[in-house]
Amino acid sequence: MEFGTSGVLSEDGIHVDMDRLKKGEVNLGTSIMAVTFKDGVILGADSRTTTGAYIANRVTDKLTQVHDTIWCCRSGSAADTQAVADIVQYQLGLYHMVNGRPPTTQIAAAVFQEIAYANKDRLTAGLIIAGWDARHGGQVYNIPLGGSLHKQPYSIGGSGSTYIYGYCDANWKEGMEEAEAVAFVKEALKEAIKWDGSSGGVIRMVVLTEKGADRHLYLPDSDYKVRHQ
Amino acid sequence: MAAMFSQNPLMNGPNYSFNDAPRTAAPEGARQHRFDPYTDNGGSTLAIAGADFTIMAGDTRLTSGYSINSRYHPKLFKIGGTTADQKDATIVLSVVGFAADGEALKERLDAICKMYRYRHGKPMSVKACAQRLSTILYQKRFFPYYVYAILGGLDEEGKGAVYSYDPVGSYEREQCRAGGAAASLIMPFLDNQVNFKNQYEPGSGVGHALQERERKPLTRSEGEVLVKDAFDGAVERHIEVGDGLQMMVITKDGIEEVLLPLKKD
Amino acid sequence: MFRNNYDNDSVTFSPQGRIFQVEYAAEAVKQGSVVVGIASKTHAVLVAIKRNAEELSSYQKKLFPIDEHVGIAIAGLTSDARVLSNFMKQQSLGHRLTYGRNMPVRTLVDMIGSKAQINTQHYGKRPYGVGLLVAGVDDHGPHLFEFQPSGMTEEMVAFAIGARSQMARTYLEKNLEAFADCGREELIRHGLKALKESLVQDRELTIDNTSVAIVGVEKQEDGTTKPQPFMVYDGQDVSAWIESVADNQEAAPAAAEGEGMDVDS
Amino acid sequence: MDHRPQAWGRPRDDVYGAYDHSYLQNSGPKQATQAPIVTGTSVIAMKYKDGVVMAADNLASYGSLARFPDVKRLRVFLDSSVVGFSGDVSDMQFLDRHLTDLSIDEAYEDPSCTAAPNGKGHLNAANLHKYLQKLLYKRRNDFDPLWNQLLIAGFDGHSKPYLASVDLRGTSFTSPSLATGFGSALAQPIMRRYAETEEDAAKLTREQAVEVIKECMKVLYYRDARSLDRYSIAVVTKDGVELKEDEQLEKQSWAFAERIKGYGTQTV
Amino acid sequence: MTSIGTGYDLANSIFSPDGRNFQVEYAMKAVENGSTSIGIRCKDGIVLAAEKVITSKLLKQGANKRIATVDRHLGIVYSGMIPDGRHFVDRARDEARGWRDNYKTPISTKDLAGRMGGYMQAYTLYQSVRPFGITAIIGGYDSELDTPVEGEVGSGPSVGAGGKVEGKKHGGPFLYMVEPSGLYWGYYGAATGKGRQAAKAELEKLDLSSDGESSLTLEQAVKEAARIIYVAHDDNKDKEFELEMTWISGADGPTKGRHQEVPEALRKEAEKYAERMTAKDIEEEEETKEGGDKMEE
Repeated sequence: MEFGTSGVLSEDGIHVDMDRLKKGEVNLGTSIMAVTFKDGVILGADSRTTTGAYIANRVTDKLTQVHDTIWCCRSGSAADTQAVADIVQYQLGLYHMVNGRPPTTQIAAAVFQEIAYANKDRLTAGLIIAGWDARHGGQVYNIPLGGSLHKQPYSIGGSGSTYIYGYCDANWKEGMEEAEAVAFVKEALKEAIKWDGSSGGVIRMVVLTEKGADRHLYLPDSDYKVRHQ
Repeated sequence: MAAMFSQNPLMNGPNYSFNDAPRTAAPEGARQHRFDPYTDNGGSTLAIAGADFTIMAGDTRLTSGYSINSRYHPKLFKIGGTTADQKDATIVLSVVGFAADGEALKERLDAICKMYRYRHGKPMSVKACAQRLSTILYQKRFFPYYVYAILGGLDEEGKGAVYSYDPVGSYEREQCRAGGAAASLIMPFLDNQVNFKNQYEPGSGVGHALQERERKPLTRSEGEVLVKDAFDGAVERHIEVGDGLQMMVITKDGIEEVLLPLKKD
Repeated sequence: MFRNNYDNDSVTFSPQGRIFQVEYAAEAVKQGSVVVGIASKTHAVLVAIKRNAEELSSYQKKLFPIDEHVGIAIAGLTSDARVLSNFMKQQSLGHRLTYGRNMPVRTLVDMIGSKAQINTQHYGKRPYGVGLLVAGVDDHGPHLFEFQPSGMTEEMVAFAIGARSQMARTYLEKNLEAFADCGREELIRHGLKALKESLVQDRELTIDNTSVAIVGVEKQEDGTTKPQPFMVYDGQDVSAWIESVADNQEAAPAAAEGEGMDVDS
Repeated sequence: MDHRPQAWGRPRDDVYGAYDHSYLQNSGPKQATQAPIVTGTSVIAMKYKDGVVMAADNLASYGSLARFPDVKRLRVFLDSSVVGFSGDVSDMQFLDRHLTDLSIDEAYEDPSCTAAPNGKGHLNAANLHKYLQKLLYKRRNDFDPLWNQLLIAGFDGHSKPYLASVDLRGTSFTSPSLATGFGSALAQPIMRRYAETEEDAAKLTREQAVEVIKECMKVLYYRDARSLDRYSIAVVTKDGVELKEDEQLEKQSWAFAERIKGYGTQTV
Repeated sequence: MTSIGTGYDLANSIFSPDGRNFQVEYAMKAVENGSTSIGIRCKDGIVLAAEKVITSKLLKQGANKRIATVDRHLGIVYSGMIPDGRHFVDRARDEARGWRDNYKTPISTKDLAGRMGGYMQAYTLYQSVRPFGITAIIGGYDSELDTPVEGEVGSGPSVGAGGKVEGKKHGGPFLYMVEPSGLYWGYYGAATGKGRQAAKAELEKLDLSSDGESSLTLEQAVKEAARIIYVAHDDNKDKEFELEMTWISGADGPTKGRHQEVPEALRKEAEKYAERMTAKDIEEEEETKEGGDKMEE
């Protein structure tokens, strides 16, 4: 089954993300991930946006807030994923107001999925939804192309993820401490950035816990060692 | 939709519903949908009208490509009875081609017959039912039921009646008809054995002196034997036909159904 | 013009919390000729008195089949009944097509109940002016339901609606215990006897004015049950039943059944 | 024949020639049809004398990538039927939710129904199959197919074991044993050896049937490149459904690899 | 009812000079004529009970259910005009289904009560409709467990999600009562219909709101519910009635979080208890009044 001819592997579907783009569309040829850990979840992403081989933006923020402690990582078409995130943000805000309580990660995942599934033939969106809420703690959901919904302990996505399946599977541990989990995300993304031409730039992270959302930033010129935010 | 109308035996030998021709790329500029709503589930049907009976028959194999999906999937349906088990039905519909369309067509025709009975307090005649079936098919002219249908029953005079259809509703009353994958194998045999085509009186001479064999309507038992022979032949030469032979005989006393074995290879 | 200020429409409560329009619609049911229904463990029957407008006119039908497993008896406005009947026919046919089973009778009855309720809560609509007895069988066995113009539907063991139906109900109440174990014939006789109770003096059950309908479940050889389709009987078909409950015949069948019923004395 | 879900519903190469994938890059208005993306491979099932056994592995693939190795593809309906899904996972989830709605509809009828499995008057496997056939056929008519082939197992109105299939075009059929996708080529011949006819199937014991199914899962794992060695297996009986969702393939045969050296004349 | 006949009561959605909507008040009358319904919220579940007055001997026993399932975990019982109640239940089912479609999780009891209150209220706003002639009691058990997104596949870490706030209780049993005006409140014990006064008095004697030893368990609540219906029926003694009861427990209770009919054995037991208790009450009463006249059936 060939989804396209431009991928490295002839029969994979991984490169679907790129091949399904419309002409001239801005592509998040990306490395994104989210992991659960002892106190919540961490989202991480590179910062490269490309149109073809040209880097349209080298400091993109692919981590998007849709509610206080519910965020998502976007891959695929920048336009599509932004539009979807905007709609979900609106819906979750409305949910909070109407029902008098904040939405859970499940509610966010459900709303995301409905949009992704109902418009599957028009969207190029690979999403990872990660959130923390008092009742369910930290949770990670993955919505790949096609709009299915998968609950996972951790999730990786985007073109760069193909290079780190092995790394992540081998090094993943359940119930990590925050520092440990941050290191795991950083190392994984470093590998993805190293091997994937469509990924690069800085590493951004958001840590979601009872304390709220905490942003991290690591820069390539200091080999991602120093936290800048 | 080329395969849909590939009833032409000259074109591709023993007429598989898919052809084994060398693969060629789609012609330049031709647009195709990613989803093909049709498939061919193989199988063959046959109907013969007698003086006071009608025989309907079909094999029970259901295929897709080289796979046999089911060895027992009936292609013959009683239509227009008062109940779900069709105990008092007098009309039989056979469908062959795309099984899901066949099923839908059957249910639609049956529902129409049942509503007719509810509104008018009497069953539909075969003639009316035949016309209605044509309309149903033609209404879907641009997204047809991919089905070769044959409708059988007894007409107002009690004579056997067989109506055959193309997928878009053209229909005709005939003495006999074969449909489906092995139609091209069975039809010439029926021409010869039912309508006595190319049969002459032995010793009646040569050229213009040749006398055609006198045409006599078949008896019921002759018809039944003929049907079995026709299918035994088809099974031998067509991979999509086999497993079981379902036969329904419609007489003034109702519909008798028999199931005979066919080769399963 | 009106009896009071609260009975103009069906969207006004009286100070007592009543809706007069709905109650008036219930009166329309009492204008219709009487129908009786009884359910046993194996059967449900409907019997009805048909009326004719004048000596030479035909009799208005009272019993209608809906699907093979359900039928209705009507009392009140026939044209309202036709609307409900068509609706029920469509629903049960659709259900059969979608699920391949008899529509559960309660589900069907609830649907007309909901439909009728809407008419009692919105301005510009009027309640249906007809009452129904719905007899049917499903996986749970035979059922008898009463439907009222208010949208109220209740399952009954036996019931009668229509003109002078109170007498029939009294008969039914008296014989309530007997119904559960009645066979088909017995049940019909009970129905006809109840019907007779509601007849005006000097009127008799005749083959012209009496309708009988029956639906039931049969035990199959394999232990499962199978519905006996809903059948309506009129004219000569009901003469034997009428004779069996004729006043002078009363003693004979009762004795034959070994059951001393002294109701009509 | 190409049995992978990606090939389902496509114009057949042997009829129309290979598909020209350049059309995939089309932009423009809504194209009602789509392609399966995250997919599950074969589901297999066979009848035995008291019920039906069904199995499917726990993998959801993304092209050749073994993307989600913990996707359970057998679903229980009303404690009395099992539906096995192969093909697109997002459509499977849609159908799963739809089945939930359907089972709630059933609970409306009488509040105690959820307490009694196989309760009389509730949708049995045959009713459910009919319904799903209608649903999938409608979606194919709308050119918006649900890209699945389903197996439905349970009991029919006569309390006999029931097994049937329906696919993305609404084609439906029943047989003593059934398999979707690669299974129709690899597993079906094995199952037919034991349950060629209804009569044969009615002689099989539960243990025999489970054994055959496990054997088939093993063959599929050997030969289907989109399969996994962890699987779910369900046994439907009159008493309800026993579903095990995290089984490991056992008794695999690999040691003979030791005797295979080179590809021709080489012996070391 | 001083303003009866002054004309302000002839149509819905009209205020009288003293600020009353008479049609709504008349709708309440319809409720007050209806047979009694009650709901009990105890610490581990919900019990709904209905008194079904037998209007005809010809009614099939036990066949005509008054308490409806709205979603797996939700039940509704109502007093007043039965067809209106059926319509109300249909709407509640639509609301529950709609919530599921949107959020892929069951609707909470509170949210359903809010929506149904809104629906009832809408029928007091227009002259083209009339208010509902029912008061409905909505009971539900919101799952105390983590609720998955319906249809999701896969799972989180085997050690469970990290960062949950400990010690917080989620979900639980909830009970609401909605009136024809659209007004609704949450209750520990709710009663409506003809016998509501007596029922309320009895409900108030029960320990429902504390978490202590003496607070009612679900099984006790079933028995008390039966007794209360019997007591409430007392004023209407000449008519026979049937008792219908449903219950909802948590996921680890007897109904596993679902709205179900109370099993026959338990209902019979509860009815016996109810008969015993009411007979005793009456005896005591009659003893004091008339000096020991025995009840006769």
